[in-house]
Amino acid sequence: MHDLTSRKENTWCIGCGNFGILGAVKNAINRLVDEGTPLANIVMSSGIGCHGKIFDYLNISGIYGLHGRALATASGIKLANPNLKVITFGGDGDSLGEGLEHTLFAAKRNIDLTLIMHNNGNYGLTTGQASPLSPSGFIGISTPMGNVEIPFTPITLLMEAGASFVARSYTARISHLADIIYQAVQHKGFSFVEVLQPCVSYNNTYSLYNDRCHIFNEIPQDEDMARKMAKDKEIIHLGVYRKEQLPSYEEQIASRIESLDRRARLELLKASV
Amino acid sequence: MHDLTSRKENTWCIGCGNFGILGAVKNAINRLVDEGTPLANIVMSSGIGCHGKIFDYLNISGIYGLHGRALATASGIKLANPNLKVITFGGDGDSLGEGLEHTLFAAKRNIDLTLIMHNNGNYGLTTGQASPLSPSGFIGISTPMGNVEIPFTPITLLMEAGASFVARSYTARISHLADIIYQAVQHKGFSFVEVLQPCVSYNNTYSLYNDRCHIFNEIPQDEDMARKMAKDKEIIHLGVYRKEQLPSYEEQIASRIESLDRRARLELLKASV
Amino acid sequence: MKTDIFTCLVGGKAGEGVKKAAQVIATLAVKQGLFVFQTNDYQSLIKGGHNFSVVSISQSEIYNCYHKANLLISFDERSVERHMEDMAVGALHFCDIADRKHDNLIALPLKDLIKKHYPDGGSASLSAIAIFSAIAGISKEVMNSMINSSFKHYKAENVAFASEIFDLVVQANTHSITKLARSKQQPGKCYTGNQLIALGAWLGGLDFYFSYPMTPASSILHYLAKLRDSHGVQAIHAESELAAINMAIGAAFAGKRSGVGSSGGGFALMQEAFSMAGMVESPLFCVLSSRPGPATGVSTYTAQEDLYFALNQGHGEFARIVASPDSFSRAFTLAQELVELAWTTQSPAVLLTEKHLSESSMSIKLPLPETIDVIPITEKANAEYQRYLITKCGVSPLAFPGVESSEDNAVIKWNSNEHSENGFRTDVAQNIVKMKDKRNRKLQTIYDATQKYQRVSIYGSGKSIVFAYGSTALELREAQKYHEFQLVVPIYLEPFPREELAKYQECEVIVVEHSSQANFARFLKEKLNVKIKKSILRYDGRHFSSLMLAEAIKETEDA
Amino acid sequence: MKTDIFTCLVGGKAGEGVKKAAQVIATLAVKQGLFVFQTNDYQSLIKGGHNFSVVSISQSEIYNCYHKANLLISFDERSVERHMEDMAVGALHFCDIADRKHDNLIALPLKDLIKKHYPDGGSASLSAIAIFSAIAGISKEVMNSMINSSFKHYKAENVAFASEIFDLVVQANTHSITKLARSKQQPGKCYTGNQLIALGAWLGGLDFYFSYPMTPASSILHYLAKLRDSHGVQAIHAESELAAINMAIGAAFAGKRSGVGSSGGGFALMQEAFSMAGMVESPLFCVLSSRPGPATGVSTYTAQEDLYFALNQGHGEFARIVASPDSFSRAFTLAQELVELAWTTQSPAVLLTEKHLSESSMSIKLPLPETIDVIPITEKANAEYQRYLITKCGVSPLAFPGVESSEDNAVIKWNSNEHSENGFRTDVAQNIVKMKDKRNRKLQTIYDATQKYQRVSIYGSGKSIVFAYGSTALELREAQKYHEFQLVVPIYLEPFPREELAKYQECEVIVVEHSSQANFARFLKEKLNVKIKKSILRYDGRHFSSLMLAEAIKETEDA
Ligand SMILES: Cc1ncc(C[n+]2csc(CCOP(=O)(O)OP(=O)(O)O)c2C)c(N)n1
Ligand SMILES: Cc1ncc(C[n+]2csc(CCOP(=O)(O)OP(=O)(O)O)c2C)c(N)n1
Ligand code: SF4
Ligand code: SF4
Ligand SMILES: [Mg+2]
Ligand SMILES: [Mg+2]
Repeated sequence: MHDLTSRKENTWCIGCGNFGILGAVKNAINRLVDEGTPLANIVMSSGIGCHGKIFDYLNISGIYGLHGRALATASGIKLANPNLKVITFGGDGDSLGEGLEHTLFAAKRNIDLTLIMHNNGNYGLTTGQASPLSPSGFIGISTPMGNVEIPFTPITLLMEAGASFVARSYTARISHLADIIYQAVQHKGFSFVEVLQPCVSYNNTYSLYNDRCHIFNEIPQDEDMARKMAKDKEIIHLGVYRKEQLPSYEEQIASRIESLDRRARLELLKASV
Repeated sequence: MHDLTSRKENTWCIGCGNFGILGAVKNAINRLVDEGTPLANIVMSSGIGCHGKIFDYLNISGIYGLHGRALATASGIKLANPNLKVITFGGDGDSLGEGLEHTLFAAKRNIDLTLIMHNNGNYGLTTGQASPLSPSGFIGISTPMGNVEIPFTPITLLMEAGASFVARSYTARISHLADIIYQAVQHKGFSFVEVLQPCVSYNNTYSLYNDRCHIFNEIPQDEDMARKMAKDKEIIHLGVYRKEQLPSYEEQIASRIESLDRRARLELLKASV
Repeated sequence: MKTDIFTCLVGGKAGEGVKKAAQVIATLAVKQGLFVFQTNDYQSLIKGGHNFSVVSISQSEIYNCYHKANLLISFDERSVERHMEDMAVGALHFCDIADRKHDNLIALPLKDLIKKHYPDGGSASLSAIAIFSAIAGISKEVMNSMINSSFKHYKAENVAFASEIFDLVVQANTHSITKLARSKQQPGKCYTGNQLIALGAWLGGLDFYFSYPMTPASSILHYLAKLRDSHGVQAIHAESELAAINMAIGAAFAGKRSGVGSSGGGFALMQEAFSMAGMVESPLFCVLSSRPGPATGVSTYTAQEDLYFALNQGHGEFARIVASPDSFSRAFTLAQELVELAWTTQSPAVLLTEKHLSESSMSIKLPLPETIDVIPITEKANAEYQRYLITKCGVSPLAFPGVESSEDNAVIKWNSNEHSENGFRTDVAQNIVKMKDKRNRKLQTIYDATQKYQRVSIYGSGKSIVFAYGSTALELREAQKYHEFQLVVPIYLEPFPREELAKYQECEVIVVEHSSQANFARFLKEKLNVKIKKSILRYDGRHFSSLMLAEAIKETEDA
Repeated sequence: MKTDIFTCLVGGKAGEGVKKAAQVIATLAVKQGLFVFQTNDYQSLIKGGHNFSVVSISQSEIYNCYHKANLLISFDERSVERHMEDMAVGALHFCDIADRKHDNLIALPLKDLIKKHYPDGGSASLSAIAIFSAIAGISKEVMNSMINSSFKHYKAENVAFASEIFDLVVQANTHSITKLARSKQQPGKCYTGNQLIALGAWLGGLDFYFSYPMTPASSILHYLAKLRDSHGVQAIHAESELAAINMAIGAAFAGKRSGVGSSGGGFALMQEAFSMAGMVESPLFCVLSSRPGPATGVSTYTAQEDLYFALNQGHGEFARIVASPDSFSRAFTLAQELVELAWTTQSPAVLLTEKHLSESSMSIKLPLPETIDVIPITEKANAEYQRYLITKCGVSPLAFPGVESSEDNAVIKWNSNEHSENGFRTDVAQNIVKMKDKRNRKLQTIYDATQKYQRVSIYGSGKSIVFAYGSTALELREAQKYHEFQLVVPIYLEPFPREELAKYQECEVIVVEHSSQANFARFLKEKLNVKIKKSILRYDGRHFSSLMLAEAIKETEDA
C-alpha cells in the first residue's frame, strides 16, 4: 500500500466531495500498482479549479495545466510516452466549458487517457458561478437572476463524441468510485468518468444524490438504453454505460520506426543529399 | 425578387457544392423578404474557409469573422439586436473543429440563430486536410497515411447539445435546401443545418451523395428514431430531424428595462449616491 | 505613521467572513466622516487557509493600507501567530480564549458566544465589527443598524451576538486607545476598484459586458450581472474568453457598446479577436486586471507584469489605446473615457489595472459630471454606404444594420480579412496599402482624441522625480505623507502622452512598480530616454508599504 | 539587372499547376549547375483567380526573384494582361493562340494540345516546362526525365505533350535569347524555407510537431507528416492551435522534443500556453511565419508585422528566445539551434519568419555539420528530485517520468501555478520572489547560451549601414549586387546580441522592413539608440524588388 498523500495542506472545504475522489483515486492507483503497473508509470494532469488542487494532494508526477487544457496536455504526454498511464482531472467548467473541444476530441480519437470529471455543477474555485452542468434556474454569482441554460448530459455527450469507456459514480460511494476509476485507467482507449461531486459551499447536492443514486452492474445492452438511463430524471444511475474495445489513437498513428538519435538523423540527411 | 449577388468575383472551384448553398440561401432570403422580413434585418456572419467566402458573394450586411468564431460573433449580434435574423455560415473544420465549443454552446443556450454548416469533409481552403467530419482513412495533406479518427455525426451531436432545430440537406437538392434554410431561419431558437457539400478538389462526394441521399418529410417521432436515421450507413436521410419550440436564450435573459441613454444613466447614479 | 491613521486588521480562515467584517468596518468608519482604504489578502480557496483584511482609517484622504495595525482581531490561532509582528506600538490584539498564546492578547469567548447565539453555526465576522465599534467609540445603535443593513439573515441573533461582544469589550476597558473622532467631512462612499470600473463604463454607455470569470476581474461580471434589471445592462458569462470577445465584437456591430474583462491569462486567449477588433475597426472596451504570472501564476495577488503584453496585444499592426487608472476616482472616469474613445475612434481600448485596485476599496465621492454631452456617432447609411470609407482621420462612418438610421439597402460589412472600402475582401496590393494607411492614420487621431482627457497626473513636488503607473501611484501618494517628492504618473500609456511628459526627457528618475523585470522603467527609457536612478520593485504579489517606499526614496536622495 | 540572371514567370489560374511548373523549372536549372530563387504569388482560393510563379536563375548565388522576366508563359488571358509590364527588354512571352492580344506575344496552340493529349482534361503546367527547356537549351531527354520524376500520373501523355511543345518552340526559333550556360558549380538543391525549418528542427531532435494548419506555416506540418515512417517523427494536426501547444508541452514533460507552428493568428491563440511554457519551464520550439495582419489579414502574402507581438508573447514575465533566419541555410541551422536552446534553457524559443522565406524556394547546399555533439540534458531523478531546484543559472535539472533514468519514487511535478522547488503550488511571498528570481536568472543564461551561435550577420560594406532582419536580408543581399552598402542583420532578436551590435550604437542607419509602422526601426532605436536616416517600408504583402532597394539606398546617399 503506497501512501500517495503529499505533504501539502489540503484546502478543500470540510465536507467537499473532492475528498472522496482523492481517496478513491488512491485506492485505484494502489490496485493498479499491486497488479503490476509501476507507480512511476502513472502520471496525472489537471485543470484549474477546486478539482485541480488534487494535483497538490496526490504525490505522483504530472502537470498542473491550464484551465480547460489538461486533456490536451495529457494527450501530449501519452503520445510522447505511450507506456505511461495518464489520468486527467477536470472540473465541469474546465472540461465541458473552457475545454469542451479537447474533451470531445480526446473521445473522438479514442486516445488512451482517463478523464475524471468532478461534476460539482458550478465553478467552485471562482466562488460559485453557473457551469455547463448547473441546472436551469441555478442562482450563481454570475447568474443572480437564475441560469437559463439547460445543462449538458456528460454521459451521452461523451458517448456521442465517441468515448469508448463512459461511466458515472458518486463521491459518497467511494468503493464504487475507486472501482470505476480502476476500470477506466485499465481500459485501453479513452475513458470518461463523471463523478457526482457535491460542493458544500455553492451546490450542496448530498441529499439529492443520496436519495436518488442507484448503482447498476450490467453495462446497458444498447445505446438507447444507456441514453435513457443517463437522462433519467428520477433515478441517477451509477455505473459503466459503455465499454468497447476500439483501436486507440496513439497505436494507430505510431511511426514504423522509433525516434532516431541525432547522429542517426545526421547520417540519414547526409545520405539523402 | 432581390438579386442578392454582390459584384465580387466568385473564386470557388467550378462544380463546388458551395454554389448550391449560395443559390439556396438567396432563395430562402427572398422568401423571407416576400413574407415580410425586411431585408435589412437579415444579417450574416461567417468563419474562414471556402465556406466563408459566401460573405463576399452575398450582398447583405454582416461580419466576416475569425476561423471558428462566427457563432460567437453572431451571438453578440443577436443579443445586441434581437430584431435581426442572424445566419451563420461555418465550415466543418470551422464549426466542429476550431469552433466546436461555440457551436455546442449556441445549441445548449437555444439562442435564436441559424448555423449553416458546409460539410465538405475536409479543410478546403487550406488545401485538403482531414476535418472533424472526414471519414476514417481519408488521405489528406496532413494525414498522408490516412486519417485514423472517426468522424462526428453532426446531427446527433447537435441534438445532444440541445439544438431545437436540426436538419440535413444537400447542395444538389437546391429547392430542398432552400426550404430547409427558410425553415431554419424562421425557427425561433437555435437552428442547425448540416449541408452535404461536395468539394470537387479534395473530397468529391457527388456520386456517393447522388446514390445515397433520400429526402424524408416527417420529423422523426422520437429521438431514437432520429438518431438511427442520422447514423444510417446505407441511406443518407435528408430532412428535418428535430423541431421543437423552446424558450430562446435572448428572450429569457432580457433585462426588464431597455438600455438607458447616457443622460438617464447619470441621473440614476446621481440619485443613488 | 501619521497619528491620525488607525488601522484595523482582521484575520481568520476563508469562509469566516473576514473580508465582510473589514468591509462593514470600513463603511462604519465612513459613516463617521472618516476616510478609509481597505484591502484583502486571501488565497485561492473557499474555506480554511488564512485570510486577512485590513482597513486603514484616517481623517484625511488615505491611499493605502498600513502593515502595522492598531487593532487586530484574530479568529483563529494561525492568525494570532501570523500577525504578532503586525502590531503597531500600543496595539490591541483580540482573539478567542483558546488562542491566547501570548501575554499581550486580549481574549474573548468568541467561539462560545457563536455557539450560544447560533446553535446551527455562525461566523466570527460580526464579532470583529463589534470589537471595532466598541474600541472606536461607535455607539451600539449605529453599530446595530449597520449590522442590520449589511447582513440579510439571522437579524435578531446578529444584534444579540454583536451587542454582547460590544459590552464585553467596553467592560474590559483594557488600555486607552485614541477614539476615532467623528469628523464633519464627507468622504463619500466605499467602492472597490472593480465597482468603479463597472459603473464608469456603464455611464460611458456600456450595454453589454461579456466575460468568463477570472480573478481579479470577476467581480465586474458579478456586479454588473446584478444591475441587469435596474440599470438595463447585460453581463454575460460566456463559455470561454474566446467566446466573450467575439460576442462583444458582434454586439458592437449591431450597435451596442460592449466590453470584456479578464486577467492576463484570459486576455492571452483573446488575442486573436483583439487583433480582429483592430481589423474590423470595432469599438471594444477591455479591462485587464493583472495578477502575478506567468500562466495561472498567483491568482489572488497583485502585479504589474503585463505592461508589454498589454501594449502589444494581437498580431499585426493596428492602433489601440491602453490606459491605467492611478486612483479610485480615475477608475470611474477612465472607464467612461475609454468606452467613449473606443467608440469615437472605433478601436480597442484597454483599461489596465491590478488586483490591488480591482479588489481593494476606498472611500471616494463618485466624480459625477454635471451633464453629459452625448456626441452622436452613428451615421445614416444608404446603398452607397462604405464601411471602410477612406478618410483623412482614418475613422470611417459607423452605421448599424436594421436600425432606423440605416436605409434598407445599406450593406454594412465588417471584415476580418483585409478589405476594400466597401468591406469586401481584397488582396490587391494597392488596396492593402490604402487600408493600412487609413488605419495607421488613427494613431494620430487617437492621440488627438485623448488630448481632451487628463493623460498624466502629477502629485506633489520634491527633490526626486518618481514615476509609477496604475495603483502603485496610490501607494506612493500615501508615501508622500512621509517624504516629499514629485510623483509623475502617465495615465495613458498608448498613445504615450509625449507632450505632457516632454519635460522629463533625459531626467534622472526613480521608478516604482510591481514587476520583477522593471518593465515600466524599460518603457520610460524607450519613451523618454530617462536615466533610471533607482528601480524600486516589489513582485511578491503584495502591495507596497507606503512607509517603506518613503524610506527607500529618501535613501536614494541621501546616497 | 545583372546579365547573368534569367527570370522566367509563369502565370495562370489556381489549379493549373503554375507553381508546380515553376518548381520543376527551378529544379531543371539547378540540374544545369545554376542557382535559383523561386517564389509564388497566389491568393487564398483553390481554382481560378490569378496566380503567378517566378524563377530567377543565375550563375552565382541569387537571393531574390526579379520582377522583370526574360521569359513569360501565360496560361490565360488574365495572365497575359497582367504581365505585359513585367517583360524585361528582349523578353519572350508565350501564350495560347486564343489569348494573343498583343503583337509581341508568341502564340502556341496550348489548349488544343492539352485536349489532344489529355482527352479527360489535363493541365498547362507541363507546357511551361517544355517552353522553358527549349528556350534555355535543355535537351529533350533531360526535360523528359525530369518530367517523369516530377509527375506521377499520365507519364506517356506527359512526355508526348511536352515533346510536341518543345519542338514547336524550337521550330518557332523566334528571337535569340541567351541560352543558359551549363555551369560546373554545385548549387545544391531547391528547398522551400519551411522544408529547411522542418529538416533543421528534426536534426535538432524534434520528435513531435503539433499544429493546426495556417498559411504560410502549414507546409511544415505537411512535410513532416510525410516523413513519419521514414524519419520517425510525428506531425499531428490537432483540433486547434490551443490544443497543439498544450500537447507540445505535455510531450516535452514526457521527454520528447516538441514544437508548434502557425502564423500570427494561430499564435494569438497560443499565448496562454506560451506563457505556461515560461512558467512550467517547458522547452518549446515555435515557428511563427508571418503574413499581413491584423486578424485574418491577407493569408497568402508576406509581412513582418508581428515583431513586437512575437517578442512579447504571453502574459507575465519570463525569459524566451526569438530569432529570425536571414537566409535559407540559416532557416536550417537556426531551427536546430532553437530546438537545442529550448532544451538546454528549458524555455520557449520562437523562430520568426515570413511567408517570403517559408514558401519560396532557393537552391542551397544543406549546411550539414560533420558530426553532432549530443549533450545529455536528462538528469537522474530519485525521491529527492525537485523539478524547480533553485540554481545559480536559473535552469533546474530536467527529468522525465517513467523512464530508466528516473527512479520509481521520483515525483516530477510541472506547475502552471507559482510553485515551490518541488513543483507544488505556492502563494507564499518569499517563494514567489525566489522562483521569479530563478526564472529571471535565465535571461543571462540564455544570453550566454546563444553566444555559441552566430547571432548577427554582416554582409558587404559601403557608405550606408542598412539594418534588416528575416528574409528582408535576402532581398537586400540581392540588392548589394547593384549598390554597395553594409548590411547588418540581427539573427537573434531576444536576447538582443548587444555585444556584437554595440559598435552601431548611435549610428545613422537605414532600416528596411515589411511593416507599415516601422517597428523594426523602433526596436533598433530602443536597443541601439540608432538614428534612422531612412525607413524603407513595403507592406502590400509583396516582396521587395532588389533593384528598387538598391536604388532607394543609393538615393539616400545622394540626398
Ligand atoms: C483561462 C482562464 N480563465 C479563467 C480562469 C479562472 N478560473 C479558475 S478556476 C475556474 C472555474 C472552475 O470551475 P470548474 O472547472 O468547474 O472547477 P471547480 O472549481 O468547480 O472544481 C475559473 C473560471 C483561469 N484560471 N484561466
Ligand atoms: C486561427 C486560425 N487558424 C487557422 C486558420 C487557417 N485556416 C483557414 S480556413 C481553414 C480550414 C477551413 O476548413 P473548413 O472550416 O472546413 O472550411 P472549408 O474551407 O472546408 O469550407 C484554416 C485552418 C485561420 N484562418 N485561423
Ligand atoms: S468550493 Fe465547493 S468544490 Fe470547492 S472545495 Fe469548497 S466544497 Fe469543494
Ligand atoms: S476547394 Fe473544395 S470547397 Fe473549396 S471551392 Fe474548391 S471545391 Fe469548393
Ligand atoms: Mg465545477
Ligand atoms: Mg470544410
